[in-house]
This record gives sequence, structure tokens and C-alpha cells, in this order.
Amino acid sequence: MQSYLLAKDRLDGFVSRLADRLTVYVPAKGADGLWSFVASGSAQPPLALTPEGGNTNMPPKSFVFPRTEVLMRFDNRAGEGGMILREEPVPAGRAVLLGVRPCDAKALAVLDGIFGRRASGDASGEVSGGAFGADPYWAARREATILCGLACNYPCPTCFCDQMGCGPHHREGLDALWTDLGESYLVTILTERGRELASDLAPAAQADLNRAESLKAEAASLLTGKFPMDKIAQRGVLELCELPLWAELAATCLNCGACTHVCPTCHCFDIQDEVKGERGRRLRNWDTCMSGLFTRHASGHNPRGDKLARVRQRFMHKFKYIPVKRGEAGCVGCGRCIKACPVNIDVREVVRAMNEQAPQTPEGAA
Amino acid sequence: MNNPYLPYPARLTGVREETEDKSIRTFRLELLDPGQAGAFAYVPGQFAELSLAGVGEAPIGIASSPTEGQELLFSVFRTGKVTEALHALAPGAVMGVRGPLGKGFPLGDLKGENLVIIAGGFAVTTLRSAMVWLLDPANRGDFGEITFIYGARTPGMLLYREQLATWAARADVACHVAVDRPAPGWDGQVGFVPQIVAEAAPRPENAAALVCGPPAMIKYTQPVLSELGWQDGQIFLSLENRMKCGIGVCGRCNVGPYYVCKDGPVFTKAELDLLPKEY
Amino acid sequence: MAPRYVDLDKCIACGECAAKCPKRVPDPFNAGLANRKAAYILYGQTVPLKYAIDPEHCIYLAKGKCRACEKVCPTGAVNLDQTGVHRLLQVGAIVLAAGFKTFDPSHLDYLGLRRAPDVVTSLEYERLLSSSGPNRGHLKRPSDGAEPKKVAWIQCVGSRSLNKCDNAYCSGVCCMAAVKQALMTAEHVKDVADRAIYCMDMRTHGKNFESYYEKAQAQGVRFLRSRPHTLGPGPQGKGVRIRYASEARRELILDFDLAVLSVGLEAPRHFARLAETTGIAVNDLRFAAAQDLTPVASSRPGIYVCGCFTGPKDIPQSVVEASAAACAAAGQLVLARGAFVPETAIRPVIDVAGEPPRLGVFVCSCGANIAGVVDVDRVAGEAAKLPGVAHVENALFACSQDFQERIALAVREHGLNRVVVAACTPRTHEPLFQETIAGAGLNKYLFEMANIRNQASWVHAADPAAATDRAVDQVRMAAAKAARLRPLSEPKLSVIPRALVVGGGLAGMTAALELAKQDFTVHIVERQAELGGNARSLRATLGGQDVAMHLARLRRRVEEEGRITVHLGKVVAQVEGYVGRFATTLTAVGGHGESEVVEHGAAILAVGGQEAKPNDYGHGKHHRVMTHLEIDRALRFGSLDPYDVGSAVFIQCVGSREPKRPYCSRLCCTHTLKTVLYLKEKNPDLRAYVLYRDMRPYGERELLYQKARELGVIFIRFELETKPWVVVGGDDITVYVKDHILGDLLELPADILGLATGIEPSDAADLARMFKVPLDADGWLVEAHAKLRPVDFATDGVFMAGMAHYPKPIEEAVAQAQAAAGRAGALLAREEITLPGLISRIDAALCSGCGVCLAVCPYGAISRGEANLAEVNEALCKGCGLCAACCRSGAPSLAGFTDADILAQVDAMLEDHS
Amino acid sequence: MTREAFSPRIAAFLCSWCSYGAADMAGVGRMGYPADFRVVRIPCTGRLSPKFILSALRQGADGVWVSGCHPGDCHFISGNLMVRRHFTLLKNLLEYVGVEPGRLHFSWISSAEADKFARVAADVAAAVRALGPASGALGALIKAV
Amino acid sequence: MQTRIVNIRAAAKAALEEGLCRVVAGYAPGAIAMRARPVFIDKPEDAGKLTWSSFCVGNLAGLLTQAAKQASGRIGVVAQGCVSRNLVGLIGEGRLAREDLYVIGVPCLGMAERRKIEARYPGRAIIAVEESEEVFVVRGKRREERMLRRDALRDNCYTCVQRNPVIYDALVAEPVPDTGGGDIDKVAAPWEKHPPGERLAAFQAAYANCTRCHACRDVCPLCYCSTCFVDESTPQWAGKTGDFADVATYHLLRALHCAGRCTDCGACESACPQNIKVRRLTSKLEKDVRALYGCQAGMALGESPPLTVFRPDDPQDFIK
Repeated sequence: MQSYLLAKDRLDGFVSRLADRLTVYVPAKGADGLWSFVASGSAQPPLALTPEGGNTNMPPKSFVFPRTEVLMRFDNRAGEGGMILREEPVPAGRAVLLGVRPCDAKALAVLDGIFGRRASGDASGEVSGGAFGADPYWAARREATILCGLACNYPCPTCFCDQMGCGPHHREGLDALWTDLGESYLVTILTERGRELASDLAPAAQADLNRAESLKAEAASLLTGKFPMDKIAQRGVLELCELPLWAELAATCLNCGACTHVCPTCHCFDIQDEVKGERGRRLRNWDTCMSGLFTRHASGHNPRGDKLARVRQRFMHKFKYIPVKRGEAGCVGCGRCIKACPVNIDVREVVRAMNEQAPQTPEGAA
Repeated sequence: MNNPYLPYPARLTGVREETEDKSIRTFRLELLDPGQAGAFAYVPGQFAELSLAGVGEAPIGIASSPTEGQELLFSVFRTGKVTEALHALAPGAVMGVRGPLGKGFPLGDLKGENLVIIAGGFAVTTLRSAMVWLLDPANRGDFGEITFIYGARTPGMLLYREQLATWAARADVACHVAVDRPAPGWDGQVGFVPQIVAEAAPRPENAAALVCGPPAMIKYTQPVLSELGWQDGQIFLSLENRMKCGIGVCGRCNVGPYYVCKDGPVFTKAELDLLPKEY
Repeated sequence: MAPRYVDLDKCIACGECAAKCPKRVPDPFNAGLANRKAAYILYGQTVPLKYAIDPEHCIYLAKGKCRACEKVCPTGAVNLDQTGVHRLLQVGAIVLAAGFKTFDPSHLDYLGLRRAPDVVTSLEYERLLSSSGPNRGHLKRPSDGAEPKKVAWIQCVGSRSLNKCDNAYCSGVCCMAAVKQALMTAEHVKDVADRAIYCMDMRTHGKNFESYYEKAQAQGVRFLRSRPHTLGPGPQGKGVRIRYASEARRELILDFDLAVLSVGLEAPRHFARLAETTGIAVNDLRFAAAQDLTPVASSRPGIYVCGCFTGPKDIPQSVVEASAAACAAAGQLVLARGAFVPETAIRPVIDVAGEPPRLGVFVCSCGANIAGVVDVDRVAGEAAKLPGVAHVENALFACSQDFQERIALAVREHGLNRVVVAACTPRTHEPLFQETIAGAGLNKYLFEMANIRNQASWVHAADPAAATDRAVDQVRMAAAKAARLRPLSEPKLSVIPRALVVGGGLAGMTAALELAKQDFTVHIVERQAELGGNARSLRATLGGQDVAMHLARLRRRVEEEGRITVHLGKVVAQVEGYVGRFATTLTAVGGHGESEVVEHGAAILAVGGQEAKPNDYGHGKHHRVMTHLEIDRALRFGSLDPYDVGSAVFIQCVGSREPKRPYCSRLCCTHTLKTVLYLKEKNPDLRAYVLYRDMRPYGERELLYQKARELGVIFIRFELETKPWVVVGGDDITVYVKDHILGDLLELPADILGLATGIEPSDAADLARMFKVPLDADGWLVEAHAKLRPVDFATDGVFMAGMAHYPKPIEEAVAQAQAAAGRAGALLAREEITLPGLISRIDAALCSGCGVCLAVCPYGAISRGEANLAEVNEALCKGCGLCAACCRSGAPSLAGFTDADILAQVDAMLEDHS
Repeated sequence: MTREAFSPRIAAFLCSWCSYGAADMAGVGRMGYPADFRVVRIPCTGRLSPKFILSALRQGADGVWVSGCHPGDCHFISGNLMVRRHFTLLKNLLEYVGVEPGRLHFSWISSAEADKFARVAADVAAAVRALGPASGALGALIKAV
Repeated sequence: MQTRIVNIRAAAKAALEEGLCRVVAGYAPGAIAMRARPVFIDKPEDAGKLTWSSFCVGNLAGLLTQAAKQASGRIGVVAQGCVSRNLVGLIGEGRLAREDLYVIGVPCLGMAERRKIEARYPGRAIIAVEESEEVFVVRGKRREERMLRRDALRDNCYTCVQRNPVIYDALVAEPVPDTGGGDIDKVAAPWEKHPPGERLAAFQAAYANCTRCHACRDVCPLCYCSTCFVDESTPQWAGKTGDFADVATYHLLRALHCAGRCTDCGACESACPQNIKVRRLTSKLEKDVRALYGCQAGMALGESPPLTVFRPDDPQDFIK
């Protein structure tokens, strides 16, 4: 593992040199006051990789898993009763995201497992998935996107990454981790393709490394209020499903998609055809388990027909089902959903209750 | 790399009206690419996404058996946009098939056992596949007694009537086909599936049951089987969640820790009993 | 019957005959202002839309040469050898509705009709304004084609004058016609400079007429109280110069760009012969004679008369009388009812449920009408490529009889379950093709038309390629919709052959008796303790018939009629059900006592109105300040003796035509005239004054006005701003009024002061709500259409009669009662009614019960049902689709025009457009 | 596409009782007007939810024309009056977000006014032609597939 | 503010004790600063959980219809001016019944826009915000700042026309001046000032970040359709994508569906995780409704929504 140093006043130059080779996205503040990743050319210099409020408003998930993605195109006009299907090529250009927070990188690593890319982050690694192999669209975009992380020195009140097997200086899923040392960034290379970004940087000194270590410890110490989650693993699916908590949440949950849309690990999608005349396309769109339509059958039958089942699904999926399947939670503790929820449902409280809440007392019991 | 979202083009070689209410049609499909047709290896109980460009996809259980050759059979109940469009297709039309998907009945693991196949209404489709596979000379010897119990509302609502007749004529199948409401000319059994199961009283020893049918049938058949001494691990059921991607990613068919499309659709009753009733 | 020279069964109204006909003829429909051909249709919306040959002008029929029309007719419909036929019809009753003609003022030199080109009659002006008229709605004056900016109307041309035209009566309709034309002129002429109406009185006495008159005044239309004495050409022979005397007797001259003579209505000469042939009496005015209390009965039993055949009247009253005459005839024919109703055959029906669409598309060439412009082969070729299309066929004439058989055959041979015909317009031909496919066993709603003639080939002849593109698209749209169509049923509803009449006044009783005559049972519910209503106070009808006697006779007949049940002292408390099947609960006034439920198929609301109580002019302060009814009662019971009256003063429009009660009560002027004449007849020395704003004795009532003036009654006009005032001191009544012409203040001592107070509606708010019928701002019941459906409500099965609709004299109330009975009877005579298939239904799964549909439905057809969700009453729904348009969640769907149906067409029209 | 070669596609929603009849009558009178219209017959303008107008624009219609009975003459009493408010708000809203006023047209044309029909049709076509294809200025609102 | 909290608790407690209602819908303190969360209280002893702050920016009227459906009995609800107007609207639309409501009315001082406060202190975590009638006290890790209420109000609250509840059974503070003071007609439709050719770009820019999470719809008390048009698949009015054509269709049609019914409560803007000014469309429509038909939603019981009625002389200049 090698580390380099980049003085902050040289950041703009570094980025613009990088931008000669590939598209660079950096966090920037928009007219609406929100931070988001924008192409470096359209960001106002001097660049500042640290968004106010700790992180970008939306996770960088959409760079790998866009809101709307074409899977194929078809043309029914050609040929007798024929159907021409054309696989949609994934855009080829490579990009680097500069300033990705460790939680968001970890989220992509979690999704790698679900979409079928090997979680190690090594691009040359094998892929695994269903009988058909990995999701080719995910894989291709993931392949083309280099992630340079920016360690969190000042976690927010809504952050609980340490709770979720992550942390302010966590490295999983990243190709390089940058640490803000005040006047300069410490650039720690984590993968081969991370290395090519640092070719013209000066190596870091041990003092810098030490400084980063102490910042890491300091950041970790700022995250307080860790809570136990062990019982969730021990409790059965049905026991968890029957906790009184879900009815409490369902009373005020709006079943909107705010939490799932801002979530770096939510990945459910819908496949839809769009057609005009004989031509059309098949695409996938972000979907949300909060929507009643998500599971509704054409017949009208709905396996999760009420709010309770739907609000429960989101938390059970993240904190029970994915852990059962993959050995890690489907949440990275970024805290976005806490801020986004219009009725202020706090995922931490939910998880705590999943862990601690006593089962529903049967009707009539004391 | 193989793109799992891209359907195989297939030609519709036959369409058959199955029921008197015209709600179910059986489609016979032939994959256009011989290579893909050869690679389409499936077992009874698996499903495929039938894909109509511009309309969408519908997950449908495969009704044919791999022992029948490369043509695929799908019996489709008309209930939504895609199935409606499917029903409007005439032989010769070209459409898409994506599959085989999911895990079928674990017939390989059940060799040497007696099998009871219980079907209600139009859920008989994948059980047809299982029956044809089991009765194939290559496989029949691997299994013990085979009991086939199938009920529908009326005689006109029974699927695969010719096939049922050949099964009934065989000595190596105990065939019980019944209807809830008889019609003139019906000389078979009358009664609901749970009743017929109770009358047939299949023995649980060294046996497995494959059960597909409407929720009410499943609900009332289970106590009958329990009464007869069947264990939940011996009973195999097939779920019908709204499967979209078919490869365990999109999340719609998630029930408990399972993705029905990938981990199912066939589950034992024992497995299902540990899940919320979100199917 | 005169020959038409065109076979009605063969004519497809393609218009080729007219196009080729070499003979141009002045078009009478356009008042001779434009030409048509000798082969012609009367006007564009003629029903049936079939051509005819005018034998007076046809070159062949006149000179024996030509036959061009016969040669070009693509269907062989022209038959110039047709001859007239005599037919003998045996009938049980006759209705004469021979109409009127307009007065021809061309012989009245002073009106300048032939001397000044820019003087036109009101009928000619009507055509000039019409978008289907000679100038296609561009207003041009005849002299030079310039747009007139200053237009004058001269009222009472051919009316209210014995000297000039022998028509002493008022034609009743011309004032409103002039106001309408004045308002419409501004719609045609952007910078209109002057609109002046020369009138004696403005007679806007109909329902909602007064507000229209006010609107005209507000828009600056001038109303000049004068009858011009000379109209002549303006400078350079253009425009019109009008000489007239002002109200203050000053001679004035005004120039206009155009002048319109508001010509009156009169009986044509041939009425005399018709009357003679039919053996009915005519009156002094040369119209058919009828009595006030039997307004549609001619002098000969079994022959009924209606409309302007009995005297000038407006559209609503004509329509009322038409229904009344039908009612009277129906009463006479009751024993033969149903005798000629044809049996309908039962047809086999193909069940298409669950079938994927199999469309047949039939592309019509309409001879050369379509194929001459549109490439019909391309249309057919493109149609064949459309999804679901199983069969495509071209037709020379899709509407021909043999092609109907082709369609039926194709349905059978190709197993078609939807049919699209690309041809002319569904407005005329949809029923034919629907009948064809129904004959072939398909539900008639599995049909759709693409209009590629009227809306493609005929209008895009200049660009055949574009016309073809449009035709291809319209067919694609029709096919997209057709593929979605579902069979629809037309539910049948059995009818309870019983009527409920609410209100036991003259109108209510008359209606009930008419229905009883037609053998229906009737329940009358009357709030008061006895029958009779306002008529109990009235003395005599316009024509002098004794009201009291008539009333007594009516009451006796009602009481003796076994089919009529009378509920006195009762009111309607609740109404359930709908057309054909109402269940109405009656309770005693005040709600106490037992209630009773009457089941009935129709209801007639005849709850009347009453004389308004005046609160000024000293009423209540002096016993001789009296309303009309008070005077009538006093005269009847002898408490007022005309010989004791030296001076009688009447004030008109008491409380009427004022902001609080803005309408004209229609009958008070006549009532005053009748009273004053009665007084004058009894006591010729009596001095009588009538203070008025406009005297409105319309129609033959004008004769009373004339007679009153002859007898020396003094009429003094006042304006709303200068109303008279009354001083009551001791025994004396003194009326002060400012003479409008002289400007002097007149002091009129009065022994009696008659106040014409107008009529107010009964409070019908609850009743209207229960029967789901509307009330207007003044409290009158609102008819389904002011002109064409004057006794119907928009709500089926409910009708109105009498003064609850609007103030009216007895003869009109009787006619309206008969009309309502006629309309109700036509409904009750049916064992069942067939409801239309194209109605709305609510998908309960989508409905959230917000109530928008309930609020917007014009028919009150939607109510809250189970779980508070919306429910459509199919008996009330008319299929407008407002509910579907206004619902946010798409719960209502209008069969044949569902969201998906319309969207399918939108998508289809744009699918190849980027 | 050049302005000259541009033949717009205009969705015309015509009330069956009046304007559709006027269109038929325009045919009877052989009154020519541009062939840019594709007519959807509706039972009443009251049936026409703003959704259809938006849908037409979404699908790339260059213009939309809605025509019904004159106020007071609605076959269904008040369908046109009730829906008039919807049309008003829709038209204002669409203009507010940048849809040119010339794309959207409303008229009251009775079945007797064939001439008015032809005249308004010509006006509507001219207005839409002057604006050019909707795929130009309004491309963002058009659903691309 | 403290008076309001105390009185809300007291009113709720009394109502529950006296059986005036079965449950009270109100707000509890949020889990983090500048948030409040809706809560249903059904025991008098829990009334102390209720609170009130300028961050109660949702709209309880919407949650209420769901609660009203689930159980019988009277429901209490804490409502300021706009929310009470929504209650009136929902009563008119048959979603609620006046007799089934116990309205604890709150004269409103205007609600806070947390993003304006955050923007004032960029890069600094805000731990808590306390408030008085005039001032917000913003507490960070190390320091405390004061910000005037009038600088931190939500946009809609500046131009509020009804700050006091229009219906209530108990009032928890003295009525306040009835309007927010601004002129809504001046700011309701900002794009009207743009030349026509630039409006579409403004529209596009405003909604560019919409991900179609539909929070604006789901928080809106007017949006209670069992299936929203945007989720309808047959027929499909809007695609499911994030393409602007679909985003635009969603927002335009939703706004039209709210026309004449919207009380400008601002919940949609507060709920949007992308800070989209969702009111751009709805407030334009309400402006037109006011100007053309003289209506404002929910001001009095028994009024017909303007799109369910008409006047014969309604403006129609645009109709040929």
C-alpha cells in the first residue's frame, strides 16, 4: 500500500490533468444548495471535496446503477412477424469519482455482491451470480468507474457507519482513499487502477501517515451511541416480523420513496417496456418496496398489500434478509434516510427496536 | 458475456384454447436459434419469462417436460397486460423467452420415493411437466407409486384433457381427476381437491407431495395431508410472486431471505412456514 | 305525395347530382340571397340527408333535355320518371301544424324594402348572419358588400297595425329576435358603431328574455321608442336613411349602413283552403280557431292544432303545443295503442368474450368520392399491417345493401369480432353498419368508423397524398380503438304505468286527467286542503271563458275519475328511484301522521306560483289599493262595484323587472287590460289610467290593448328611474307620475288603484332536490332545453307544467299540462325502456369516494353507495363522460370512450410522428 | 425538417354533437383546410380530461385542438361549461411552463358552423405551422423511446 | 411556543380523558434537530409526548384519513391554518366528517425552512434549534447563534393567507394576524416573468433533480387516490423513468389534480429530499383559480371546489 501527498492548492491542477484522460466527478454545491457529484469541468474552482453537511445529497449509486437504464431496444417492423432485439451497449468511457465517502463506497461493495460482481474490488476478479452470471450493466459501469474516497474527519449526528461494518476512514470498495490533513490530502492507493491516478504525486511522509491515523481515531471517537444488534441475528424471521414496532411505523410512514431513493444500497428495480409504434425499448427504473405496486400481481393480489408489510420489508431486507444471505447488512450507516424521511423515521431507532423490542403480547394477555 | 436480460427469440408454433371460459391458452414455442434451444436445459417446476417486445414480460411456469423435445409449452392465464397480449398472438408470431429460471422440483433427490402430485385449477401447468417427466420411460423406473390428483371447477376448466385421459389409462399412475361442479357428460369424480386427497389417502412413508393450486386449495389440503401423517418437509409448493428480473436482483419477489425467482419458486412447506405470508 | 325524383333508399348524399346540375336556382332557404342547383338538399342538416330534384327548375322536367344528374349518380338513385302518388291513410286523429309565413313588406313603399338595397327583412338578415348562409357568416350589406357598422331594426313590420297590414295582433317573437340579432351583430362586426331598435314596446316577456334585453342595453344597443315613417336609401344609394319622430314628437333623421325590418308572422292564404278541407274553423285573425281552455283542439273533434297554425308564438310554446296535441291525439287513440308496433326478431349472438381481437377493416371508395382523392388501396394495405387485423376489404359503396351482406359474410368467414368501416361519417352511417354486424351476430358496439370522406377526401382534395396519410392514420386510430371495444348490453327497465302529479292546480288537474284518459293511473298530491290553486281566484280567460265553471267541472271529473287518487294536504317527503321506477313518500303537511309511498313511473311537477305581495304603493294601507287577484275576487263576490268607481289607476311592473325580481311576469299587462276593459264595459264613464314601462300584451292580446285605447283608457309610460308614487290620505288615493313625454308631473286621483304585482314561484327547493331537478336563480324549474324540450327536465321521467316553470296565462298552462301529460304518457306507454349502452361505470377499486363525479354529473346519476364510493345509476346516466374527465383516479369509465380507448387513438395517431 | 416541408400532426378532439358535425358539414360543402388534423371523436368536450391533451403533447403532437358546443348548447346540459375551467387552467399552466400558446387551441363550433370549422382549422394549422415541429422547442416534454 | 406546547398537551389530555376523541394526531419531537414526527396519542397520560415547533412541516390532515378509515370514533388533530383548511377540504370530499374530528387549533407563526437555517451555517452540524416567537436559537457543537424567524420561514409561510385555523374545537393560543404578510399573487408564478421561450428551460432546471420518489405526493393530503394516475399501467399516463418528459408529466398532472384544492401548506416542498420547489406549479394554479374564479381552498365548510362547479360567464377569452 502506497501513500502520496497532494497539497490542496494543487488540487485544481491535479484534477484538470486527470480530466485529460478520463471524466472526473467531484462534489459541488448546486444552485439549489445541494451537494452532488458533477463533472469537474462544470464545478466552480477552487474545488472543495468536502460537502457541507458531510456528504453529497445523493449517493454516487446512480453512476453505476442509473435511475433509468436501457436494457435493450427492439423494432417489430423489421421482418415478417419478426422481432429485432438489440442489447443496449453500456457507455464505454471511464470515469473517476473523487471525494466518495467511505460509507458510499462500502455500499457499492455491498451491491457488488448482490449484482454479482466479486466484492474484492479487483476488476480482474471473477464474477459470480445466477445461472446467467453477473448483471452485465452493473458490471460494465462498475468496471468503468474508479472510486477515490475521502475519509470523514467529522461524522455527522446522523452517521452510524461504524455500526454497519464501515467507518469514517473505511476502505472497502475504494480504489484510493484520500484523507484531509488540513493543508493537503493524503492519498492512499488501494487498488491497481487507483494507482494510475497517483502517478505524478509525491510520496507521503510517515508524519502524514501518523496524522491520518490520529484523524481516523478522532473521527471514530466522534461516533457515539453505538447500539447492539446481535439479537437481530438470533431472532427468527417470523419473530421479527411480528414485532409491534412495524404497526407503530406504519401509522405515520407515508410509503413514499424518499428513503429508498436516497439510500446508497437500495437497488430494487422495475423492468418496463416503452414503445412508440413498432419501436421501443426495455428499461429498468429504480423502484421502491414502499410502493404498493411493487409486489402487486396483475390479478390484483398483493403479497405486501398494506403499509405495515411494506415498511417492514425495507428494514427486514436490510437488517435481516441480506445479512442471512450475504453475511453483512444491507445498510452502511450513511444516515441519509434519517434526514430525508418526511415523517422523521430514524433507522437507528428501528434497528434498535428490532434488536430489543419485546414481542407482541398476545391479545388479552397482561 | 451472456446477458441475462436478453430474451431468446422464439416462434409460436401452436396455440390451444384450454378452458371453456377462454381464459387459458397453451402456447407451443420453438427457440429460433438451435444453439440456444439446445442450451435451454430445464427441469420440471422451473419457469421462464415470456417476453413481448413493447409489452413486457410475464413469468410463466414451463408446462412441457424436457423429455418431450425442444419445443416448450406454456399455459397462460389471461390476467394482465402481457398475458392479454400473449393471448392475442397467432401461430407463427415471434416473441421472446428468457430462462429457464429458478429451481424446479427436486425430482433428482426424490428418486426411489412415492410421489403424490396434487393440482388445482390452472396451477397444474408445472405439474404437467413433472408428470410427463416422471412417466417418461427413462425416469418412471426411478420412482415408486405415482398418484395424480387434479381438480377444477367444471369439466370445461380442466387443462390438458387428452393427456389426462392417457394418464388415467395407465396402470402405473393412480389418477384422480375431479370437478367441483359436474356438467352433463361428466362421469368422473366430483368434489373439491382436499376431499379427493382425503379419499385417495396417499401414504406419507417414503413419499413426497408436489402441490400446486389456488391458495384456498393449498390451505385446505395441508390439514388433510397432516392428518394422513405427512411432514412439512415432504410437501413441495410453488410460489407465484411477481418476478421481474428472474435472477435474484430486482427485489420484487423477495420473501424473507429468499428471492422466489432464484431460490424458488419451489419450496417445501417447512421452509415457507418460517416466512411472512408475503406470497 | 309529390315526386322527389330521387330514390331515398339509394341516395348516399354524395352530392354529385348537385355538382353536375347545370341549373342554378335562387335558394329559398337562404331567402333568395344565394343560389342552389335544381338538384339540391334543402340545407346541410336535412334529415334524412337525401337529395331531391326541384321540378319547377329542372331542365329535363321542364324542357325534356339534360338528365346530367342521372348520369353522374353513382348509385342510380336519380329517377326522373317518378310520378306523384295519392295515398289514402286511415287514421284515428289528425294533428295540423301548418305553421305560418312571414309578412312580406315589399308593397309597403315607405319601408323602402325594394327601393333601398340595404333594407332587408329579419329573415334575410338571419341568413346573412348565419355561417351556413350566403356569405358564410361574413356580414355584408347587399349594396356594396361592405360590413355594416350601424344597423337599425324596425319593429312591428306587419304586426300591431290594421292600416298597413291588416295584422292587428302582436307577433310576439320579433322583439326577442331583434335583440338577438343586435347582439349577434356585434359578434360578427368587431367595431360595431350603432345598433338601434325602433320599437313601441319591447316585449321580452319570456323566460330569461328580460335579462337578455338588459344585456343588450348594457352592451349599448339603443331602443328608440318610435315607429319610423320613412326608410329610404342613404347617400349614393348605399345604406339607409330613416326618418322618424321621437317620443317627444321631434322629427329626426338618422343614417344607417343597414336596416332590418322585423317582419311579423301571419297566416298564409292557403290556410283558408286547408281549414275548409279539414272542416275546422278559423278565427278573425285567419289562424285556426282554438279555445283558451282547450288550446290544441280545433273546432272539429279528432283534429288537433298546434304551433303558429293557431296564432303567432315562439318556439317553446310551439313545442309545448306540439306535445299537447300529441297528448290529446293519444288520449283519443288509447284503445288502439300498440296496434302497429312491429315485432322485433331475436338474433343469435356471437360470444366474443376472451377472444383476442380479430378486426375486419372495410375501406369504402364511395364511388369516386373517396377513391378520387384518397388512395384507398394504400389505406387497405396499411390497415392489413395493423395488429389484430384479420381481414381487409375494399368497397365501392360500403353502405350499399349488397355490401352489408359482404360484411356479414366476412364476419362469419374470417371469424371477425370487431369491425371497422372507413367511409363517410358515423353521424349518419354508424347505425347502418351497427345493424349489419348485429345481424351477423356481433354486438353492435364492436364497431368503429374512420371518417375518410367528409373529413378527408372531401376537404383535402387539393392534396391527395396528405388526404391519404390522414385516412391511413384515421384507420389506424379506429383500429386501435376497435381492438379495445367490448360488447355492451342495453339494459331494459320495466316501467310502472302510473304517474305522480305534484300540485293540484289547473295544470296539475289537467295533466292528471289527460293521463287518465290515456288509461294510466295517476296520483295527485296537493299541499292545500282543496284542489284548484290560483284558478280559484280567477274570473275569466282571455277569450272570456268562465274559469270558475271550468274549475268546478275539472274538479268533478278528477273526483269521479277512478284512475285518479287525490292526496290533499300532503307533500312529497322523499323520492327514491328513477325514470320508470320512482317510489315517492307522501306525508301530511307538517310531517305528522302516517306517510304513504306511491310507486310511479313518471312525475309531473306542477307546483305553480303565486301572486307576489306588493310592499309599496300604499298596499295594505287602503282597502282600494288592490292586486289583480284581489280585484278579481272583489268583482266576483260583489264587494267592488264598477259603477262606484269614477277613476281607476293601474300601475304595471310592481316589483317586477327590478333587481330584486328581474324577470317580466308575462301575464300582468294582459290581466290589467282585461280588468280595465271589464270596468270600462260596465261603467263607460269610468276614467282609467294605466301606468306602464312596456305594454306586453303579446299575440292576440294586443287586441285588448287596442280596444282599451279605443275606449279611452289612458296609458302613461314611465321609466324605472321615475316610478310613480302613491299618497294615501284618509279615503283618498292619489297617484303621481311624471309624464315621460311631456315631462309634467301628473296627479291622478284614484278610487281604486290596481297593482300588477307579478308572479313568484312556489318554494320548490326541496322538491327539486328530491327529484334531482334544477331551479334557476329566480326559483323557476329549469327545463332540459329552453326551446326544444320545454316541459322535460334533464332528469328523465320528470316533467313540468304550469307556473312552476314560469308565469303564464291559463291557455298556456293548459297546453303545457297537456304537453307534460303527453311526454309522461309516451314514457308510461312503454312496458320497458332500453337504456343506452354507452354509459359510465365506476371501478370501485379505483374510487376513493371524493365526490367529484357526484358534483359534476349533470344528471344526478351518481350517488354514494357501498363504503361511500360512487355508484352510477344506469337509468340516469346519459354518457357525457364528465365524471370520467373530472375523476383524478380514473374510477369512472365511459363505455366506448374509456380513458384507454381515447389514449389508444392518441397513441395511434402519433406513433409514426416524431 | 425545413419549415416548408413541415406538415404538423395536430390532435383534434371534436365533440360528436357539434364540432364533429361541423367537420362533416365542411366536407359536404367541400371546404378545404389543411390535412394536418387527426380527429378523435368524443361524446362531449366534458369527456376530455386534461390528461389527453398532455398525452398528445407527450407523444409529440405538434398541436392540440379541442372543439365543442357553444356554451348553453351542450347536448349534456353543461359538459362544456364544467370542463371549460379545466381547459383554462391547463392552458395557462402549459403556457407557464413554456408551451407556446399557438400549440393549444379551443373553440366552440356548432354543427351548423361548417364554415367556422374550416376557418378555425386553417387558423389552427397556420398557428402550429408557424411554430414548427414540437420536437424543436418542446422536445424536452416529448417522450423519447 | 411554549404556551402552544403546554396547551396542546392540555387540550389533548382533556379531550382523551373526557372521551371527546379516541386518539390525537399531533407531533412528537424528532430524532434529530429541526425535525418533528407525527404521532398518534391514545392515552391521556401520553399527552406529554406531544410537542409543537416550527418544524412540524408535514400535514397531519393526510395521515388522518388513513387513521379515520382504520378505526371508528372521533379523532383529534393538531392543526394550524393551512392544515385546518385541508381538513375542511377533506370533509367536503367525503374523506372526513366534521363530527368525527376534534380539532386542536394552533394559531401559526409560520413554519421554518430548515434548509435556510442550515445554509446560514454551512459546514457546521446543528445539534438543536430552539425558538421563540421572534427568534430561532441555533445550537452547534461549540456555539450558539440566533436567527430571526422572519429569515427562516418557508416560502409558503411568508405569503400565508390563513394562519389561524378555520375550524377548531379548542384553540391553544390567541389568534395571530391572519396573514403571513406577503403577497402570494406577486410570487406565485415566478416563471411568468420569463419570456415564453425561456420558461421550459426554467421548468426543466427546477425539476432536473427529481428522482420520482413521490414524497411530494405521498405527503400531500390531497393525494389519496387508491392508485395514483402516475402508477396506473392501463392506460399509462406517464412513464416510470426519470426522463424529463415523465417527470414533467407527473408534476404537471399532479398539480392539475390539486388545482382549486391546494392550501399551499408547503408540505410537498418540505418533504422533497432534493429541495425541489414543487410549489412552482401548484401555486401558479392556485393563483389562476383565485384570479379567475375567486376561490381559495378550504376556507369554509360547505363550499364547492372550483373545479366541480362553473359559472356561465366564466372567462373564456382563449376559446375561439
